Amino acid sequence: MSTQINAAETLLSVSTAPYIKSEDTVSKIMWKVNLALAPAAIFGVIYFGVPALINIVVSIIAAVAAEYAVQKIRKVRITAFDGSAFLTGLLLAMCISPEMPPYMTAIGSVIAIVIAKHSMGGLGQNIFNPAHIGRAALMVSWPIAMTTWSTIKTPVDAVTSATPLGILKLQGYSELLETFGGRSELYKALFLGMRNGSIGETCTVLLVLGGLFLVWKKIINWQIPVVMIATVGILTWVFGPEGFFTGDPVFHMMAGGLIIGAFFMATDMVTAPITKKGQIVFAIGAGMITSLIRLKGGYPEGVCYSILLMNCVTPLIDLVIKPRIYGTGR
Amino acid sequence: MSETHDTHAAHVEKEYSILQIAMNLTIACLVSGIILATTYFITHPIAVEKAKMLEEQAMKDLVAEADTFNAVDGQEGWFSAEKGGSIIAYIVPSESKGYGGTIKIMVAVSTDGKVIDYNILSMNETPGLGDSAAKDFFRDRIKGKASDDLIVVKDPSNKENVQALTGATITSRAVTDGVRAAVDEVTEFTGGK
Amino acid sequence: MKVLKTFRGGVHPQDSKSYTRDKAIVEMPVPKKVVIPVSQHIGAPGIPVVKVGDDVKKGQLIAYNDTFITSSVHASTSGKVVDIGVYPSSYKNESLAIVIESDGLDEWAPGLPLHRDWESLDIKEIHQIVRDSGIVGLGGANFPSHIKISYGPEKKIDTFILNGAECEPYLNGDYRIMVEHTERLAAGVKIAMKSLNVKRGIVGIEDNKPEAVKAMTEALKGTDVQVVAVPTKYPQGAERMLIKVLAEREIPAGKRHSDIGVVGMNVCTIHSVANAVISGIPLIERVVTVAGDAVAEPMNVMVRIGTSFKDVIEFCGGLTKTPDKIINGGPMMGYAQGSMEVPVVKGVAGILAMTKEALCDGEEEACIRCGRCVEACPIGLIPSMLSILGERGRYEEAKEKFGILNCIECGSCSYVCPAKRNIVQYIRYLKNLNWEHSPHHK
Amino acid sequence: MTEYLLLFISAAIVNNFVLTRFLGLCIFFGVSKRLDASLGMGMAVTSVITLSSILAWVVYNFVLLPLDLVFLKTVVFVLLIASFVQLLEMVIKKYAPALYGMWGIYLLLIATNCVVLGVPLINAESNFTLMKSIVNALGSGVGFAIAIVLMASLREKLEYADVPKPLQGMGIAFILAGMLALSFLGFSGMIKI
Amino acid sequence: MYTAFMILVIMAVVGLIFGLILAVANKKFAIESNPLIHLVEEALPKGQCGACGYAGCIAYAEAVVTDPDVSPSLCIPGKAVVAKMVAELTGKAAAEVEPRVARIKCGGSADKAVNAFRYSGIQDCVAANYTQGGHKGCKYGCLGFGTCVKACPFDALEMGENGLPVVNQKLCTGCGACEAACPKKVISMQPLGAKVTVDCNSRDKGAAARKLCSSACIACGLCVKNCPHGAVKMEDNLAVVDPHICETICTEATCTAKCPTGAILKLM
Amino acid sequence: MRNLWNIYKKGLIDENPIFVLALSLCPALAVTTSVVNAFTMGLSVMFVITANNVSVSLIRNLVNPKVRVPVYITSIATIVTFVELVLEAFAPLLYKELGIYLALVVVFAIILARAEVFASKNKVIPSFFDGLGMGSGFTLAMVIIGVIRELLGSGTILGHTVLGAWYNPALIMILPPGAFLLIGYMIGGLKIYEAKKAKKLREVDAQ
Ligand SMILES: Cc1cc2nc3c(=O)[nH]c(=O)nc-3n(C[C@H](O)[C@H](O)[C@H](O)COP(=O)(O)O)c2cc1C
Ligand SMILES: Cc1cc2nc3c(=O)[nH]c(=O)nc-3n(C[C@H](O)[C@H](O)[C@H](O)COP(=O)(O)O)c2cc1C
Ligand SMILES: Cc1cc2nc3c(=O)[nH]c(=O)nc-3n(C[C@H](O)[C@H](O)[C@H](O)COP(=O)(O)O)c2cc1C
Ligand SMILES: Cc1cc2nc3c(=O)[nH]c(=O)nc-3n(C[C@H](O)[C@H](O)[C@H](O)CO)c2cc1C
Ligand code: SF4
Ligand code: SF4
Ligand code: SF4
Ligand code: SF4
Ligand code: FES
Repeated sequence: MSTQINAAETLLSVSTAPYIKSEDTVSKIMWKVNLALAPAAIFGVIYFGVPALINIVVSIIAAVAAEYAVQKIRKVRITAFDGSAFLTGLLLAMCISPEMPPYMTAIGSVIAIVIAKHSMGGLGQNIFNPAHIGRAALMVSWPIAMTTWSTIKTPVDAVTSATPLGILKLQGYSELLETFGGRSELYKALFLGMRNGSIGETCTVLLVLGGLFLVWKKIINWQIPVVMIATVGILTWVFGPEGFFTGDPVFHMMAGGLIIGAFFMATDMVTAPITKKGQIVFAIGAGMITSLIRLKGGYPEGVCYSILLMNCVTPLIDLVIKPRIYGTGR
Repeated sequence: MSETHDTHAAHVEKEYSILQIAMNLTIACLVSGIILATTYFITHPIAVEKAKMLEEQAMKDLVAEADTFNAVDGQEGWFSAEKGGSIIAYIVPSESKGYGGTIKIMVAVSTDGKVIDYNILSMNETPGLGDSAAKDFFRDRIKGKASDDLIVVKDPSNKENVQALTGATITSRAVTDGVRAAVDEVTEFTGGK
Repeated sequence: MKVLKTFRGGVHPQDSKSYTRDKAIVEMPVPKKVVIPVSQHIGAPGIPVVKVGDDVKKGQLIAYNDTFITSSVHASTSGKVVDIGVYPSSYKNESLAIVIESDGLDEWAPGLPLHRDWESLDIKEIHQIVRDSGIVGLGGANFPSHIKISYGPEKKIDTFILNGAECEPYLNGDYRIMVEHTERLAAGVKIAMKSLNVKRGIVGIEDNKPEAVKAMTEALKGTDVQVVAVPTKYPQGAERMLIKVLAEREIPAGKRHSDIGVVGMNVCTIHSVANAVISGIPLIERVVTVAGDAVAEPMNVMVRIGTSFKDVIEFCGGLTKTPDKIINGGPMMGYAQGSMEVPVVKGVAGILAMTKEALCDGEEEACIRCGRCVEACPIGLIPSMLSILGERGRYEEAKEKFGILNCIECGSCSYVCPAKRNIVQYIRYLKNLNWEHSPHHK
Repeated sequence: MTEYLLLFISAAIVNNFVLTRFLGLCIFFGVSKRLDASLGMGMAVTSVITLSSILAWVVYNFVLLPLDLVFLKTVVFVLLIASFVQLLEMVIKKYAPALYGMWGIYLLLIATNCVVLGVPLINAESNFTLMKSIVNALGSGVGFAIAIVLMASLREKLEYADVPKPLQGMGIAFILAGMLALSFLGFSGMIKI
Repeated sequence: MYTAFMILVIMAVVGLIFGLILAVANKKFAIESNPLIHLVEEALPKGQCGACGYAGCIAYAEAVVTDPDVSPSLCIPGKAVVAKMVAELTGKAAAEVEPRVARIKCGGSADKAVNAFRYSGIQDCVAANYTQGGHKGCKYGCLGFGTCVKACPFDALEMGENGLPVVNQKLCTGCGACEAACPKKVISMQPLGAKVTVDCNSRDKGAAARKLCSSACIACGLCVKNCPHGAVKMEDNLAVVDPHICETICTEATCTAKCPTGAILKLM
Repeated sequence: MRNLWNIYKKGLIDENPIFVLALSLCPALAVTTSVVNAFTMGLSVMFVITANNVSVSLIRNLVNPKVRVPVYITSIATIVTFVELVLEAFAPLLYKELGIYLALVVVFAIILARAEVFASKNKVIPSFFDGLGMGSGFTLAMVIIGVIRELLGSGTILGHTVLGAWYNPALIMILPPGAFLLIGYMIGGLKIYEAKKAKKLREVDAQ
């Protein structure tokens, strides 16, 4: 082959350096997160049955379809299949009760994509976590549906239709232990996911494994989940029901949506601070608000709101916490 | 702006003394006072009348059989519902803390210590959720119960006690507690007599 | 070996050095025609001192300027000047150039090469030789070297750094000089230190080139010069990073290395300085690493200034595949060329011919704020924000709130960005933007 | 003490003025475009509410209540506050020009605004003591400041986003407020006053 | 009656106090603001285009009211109507505002002009221009990324199908924002009444220009010869029309007839 | 007549106090949970704004410019208190529902703005129509918001079930977040409409 390459179709391409790029792409990242969530989602389907499956599928389809439609209407590039809308749909489904009527789930997904994501400009520009906006909107719209849970058998053969945190809030800690037949039984149930709750939040072990996969793949920083979970642990231990240092941190760290929230939702880079230091502040704040709502609030669980509330502080955090610029005093 | 300006001259600044300016406003206020005073004297009696009528009506709704209602001496806000001269019930105010803040209720308690009915005066519960506590179907769950039965349960088969509103246990409890407190007060009041 | 504190950020692209790491430098034969731009450096262009039709000899001065910030240009071979006109160039798009048709004899100008005992020269003489030899920074900056090398006393310079990091992937020119011309280079280091009147000298070499470290240590034994292996991490070779690691000083924002008493120079530059001072040879050729997956035979070539890219590639066996890009320099900081007719100038350290597959480029997407660029930026900027401001033409904010002027355009941020954002281009765009006439200024 | 603390938190966060009680929206949307302006506005509102609450409390409890002229409170409060703010502006401008530069410029903007009139009216309606009025006013002001500063930081950030054209400006501001309100619902039911 | 009396007393006292405070305030701290500025601003078209040389319409309004040396006819988009209004408001004499319109001096559409290389990166003319001058073979031609379109405050520009911007003469106010934005200086402001325009910006010599673009001005000089009024000149290998001669003296454009490449265009 | 119609008309859409001017927003969100409340509030404001415009226009030449604003405020406050007194006497339940927002009508920027911008410069009749127009625009906006919120949030209109038992009311619509979101998108919708109209107008203008 000669060096004669000036025919029109072989014109050289000119752009600005660098010319080599790392291999990761946005789409690859999104699908990896989906992959990391898959085990816990599958567990949810097995444990809660067909309604859970229907909700997951409906939520994902609604999210992707909504993204496609909005991008068509806005006449921007179609990126509906890059995995991010899929992820929003999946996460939303994993944070709601398996008994949710699917049409409500679909509305939640559409709210997440259309209102929370595309009203602010689409991928990367939203301020609030779309899945959580969807969940919070469903919560205020149909609170009864959102707090109607599956009926499951507890380890002591009692039938319950309440989540552990729900039992704690309305009936107290001793009732909770009684329902599960002791502390270690309770921990085991929480760890393995044999308990009531949202579709994807129950199985602590699978969620943590998925999270570690993301840490290993350098998709998320370990700081956010660790700091957030630790903050909740410490605060719930210190401010226990019978005075200082009487709480049950192990329970609180595994209960509710904390694990999935800390590993998969507080880490949503779009809505979290961009610097590591900022992320730590974010995680501490989210942990504090979660504990506050669990211990003092009107709801049994506060992960969703704590993340949303910290989302609104993110721009301020980013404004204040910046890396030191080389060669400047600060 | 596309407004029509007819008095540009008014904008030309002139010098005024302090007193002149102050008097200008004072006169405006005086005129306002006159208008308001007149209105007040016309509407106030009507308003008082209306308020009283409403109150009567509300009490009438609570205790339908009664023909007269009288304030009870020494118990602020209490009324006795009388039929043919004899007291058949007491209407007492009560309050408790609900989901969104204080809930104020008026409770009609029969002289034998049972709830006849109640009426929510003010509350800040979630519309469509907590605020169903004012609806007939929930009032029916409380009517006729004595103090000991006024306990909220979440078990649909239990008819003895008060079945909670779906999704609004806190409100249900608050209202029930408020009613029970009223019943207890009445029992104490009548028992003490 | 002492453990060095590294700088913040940086990236680890695949170094792709193995293509030519072990290939000795090959002298390329003189081409038929050389096109020598009179502007190959920062500063005033040289003014031609020859006319069309003149006969010139190898090493003869052909363009010169009186001002201080400029550099001389020499004929890189003997022959006839056939044209003086504007030609496309690999530096500054286009430039006035002197075209010499080679006579094939490659005759030296009278008296060249010579041999000088550099130790007997005084500082002023060294400065003059460097200036007359047309030496400019070959590490990428193209800044006239006589200015840097004469900072010495008046700028209170106390440390000289030889920049042997060569952190750009693919490139091996500096490495080959260090292992093949060790003695000359070591002499160059001493010359530079004498010229700068400093006692402390440090040679910084990335620790993926152990042979170079060994050779340089050997050659500089018994001097005040320390040879240090620095961690391999891009952009270790950037002056600011290297000085931070080696001298543990930071260059304050808006200042240059000389303001904190350090002068750093590139291996090839110092090699040329040594050649000029000892042998009187001006800068007429340089090492160019030719590599990339479209090149038949990657190698390190000693190329005469003015040789066209096409000739160089042909010397390396031509192209085996249709390249998507021909890059002047390395893949991180180089410049893709629109044509292969451009000449090699002093600053060309590499010619890479790469196919689409090797480039791993994707369509640009919206920033997902993943923070990888923030982690990667050695300066501590927030590149994602700079790119977003770039999209909207907001220069003022980029300058006031996000310190855009501190950016060294190393490309680490664009490299790591999963959204494939053209961050560096946005930064350049903003820096170039004349605010008043910005289309976004409404 | 706890009572005051709870009142404060309730006013500032749980029942945030702007996000759950809809007061002061005009300035909330009008002045939240820039962060520094919103900070100044937050401070100005807080101090004006607090001071005018004290004044209004005095007038209400020592003039209007004894004379049984409660219905005049709207007229009297609004004039009182307007004149007071005017005076405050004058004084600050004259004696603390630095302070004036920071937030004095916002004073006149809020002289006749519903948040500043609303708090004294609520205090009067709830029959708060002087101390409670002050705490309630401070809490409301701080809550307003939090909301407007957050809002401004979000709006500044969205200046760099591809918000669809029709939603740019006011539209997206309302949508942001909606999501802020949604987030603040997390605090609902936390403190029951 | 007592109540009625008290109402009046309270109202009177409140009014008096407020009145006094205000009166004192006004005496001591009167701030003079010139209402004229507001009126002038209202009269301006509010394109915020900066054609007047000020940072937006308000700035110009302020300047024209406060500074007697500032001409009332600087607002180009406003044309003579606005200039007259501003002049009336400020009591200054309005100079003639010549109606101008933007013209694109490049005919090198995608099918006519040759590319030197492919460009990828920021889709913006300024950005492309400093990446080796952009992808076009002709270094003077329009790059077609529509930076001018974005710059137009009046929505008067659109990107045509052939990769060249098109001016909507109905909407163009002649403000010149596009001219300033274009890195290739392909756009120029010309009088509305000109009869012809040169549709090329290339200063390359004839042969070179022809190689790069089939609609380039090749500096053959036929148009110069064919203009009876001497309105066309050859400058730096490019035909240049004197717009004033063309607008005022010329009755029938003859210069365009012989152009071999169609680089000089007759306007309606 | 045409002129008066134009004065009246502009308040409806082009200068709609809520959607376009973004003034007096608090009641637009606070009392629009039901159509009745929204409508009553709208009417009250319409009355106040019209009455005040007339009153201001009447006294505009008597008022000292230095105390223009306070006098207008007094006038507004008087009218509002009048409305309060009347409502309290004749519709006590509604009065309670509107709560504090009725008193807050005093400080609605739109009322003072109309007094300043229009009534203080115009004769009584145009001022009357201006107030009526602005008030109608306000009422219109309130009722539209009220209809949507009540319909979606409770499934009813004016208290009558419209959407039937199958509809599961979305509480968000009668809670603060829904109100904000709804108005946000309504403003967006209006902008699309305005932009289309404006472009057409300018093209016609140029010809
Ligand atoms: C990531 C995540 C976040 C959640 N956040 C909340 C929350 O903020 N508030 C809430 O009530 N439930 C939240 N949930 C659901 C709870 O974990 C749990 O299912 C629910 O609170 C059970 O409590 P219940 O008894 O309401 O009545 C969340 C679930 C997940 C997976
Ligand atoms: C928007 C919203 C409003 C609520 N309002 C009330 C309420 O007014 N009263 C109440 O008791 N619970 C309310 N709740 C529900 C409480 O959080 C809590 O879950 C509930 O009282 C538990 O009752 P359950 O056991 O019947 O589900 C509300 C929840 C949401 C999401
Ligand atoms: C990102 C970046 C990477 C660089 N890498 C190297 C390098 O690897 N080797 C080098 O000699 N110069 C490198 N330089 C250039 C140096 O900063 C510096 O300009 C040069 O060493 C000065 O020597 P010179 O004047 O002899 O060229 C780099 C510059 C930048 C901004
Ligand atoms: C680690 C990680 C976490 C994510 N978490 C969420 C999430 O909690 N909710 C969501 O809607 N999208 C999430 N996404 C997807 C994506 O960031 C989201 O759709 C954007 O917020 C939309 O702009 C996540 C993505 C990654 C990579
Ligand atoms: S190019 Fe600039 S912003 Fe990007 S990493 Fe390098 S120094 Fe930082
Ligand atoms: S690396 Fe790219 S996607 Fe990530 S924050 Fe930086 S610019 Fe955004
Ligand atoms: S086309 Fe150019 S001159 Fe005409 S209005 Fe637009 S920017 Fe101004
Ligand atoms: S005229 Fe200029 S700005 Fe417009 S598209 Fe062409 S090159 Fe770009
Ligand atoms: S109506 Fe404007 S602030 Fe409330």
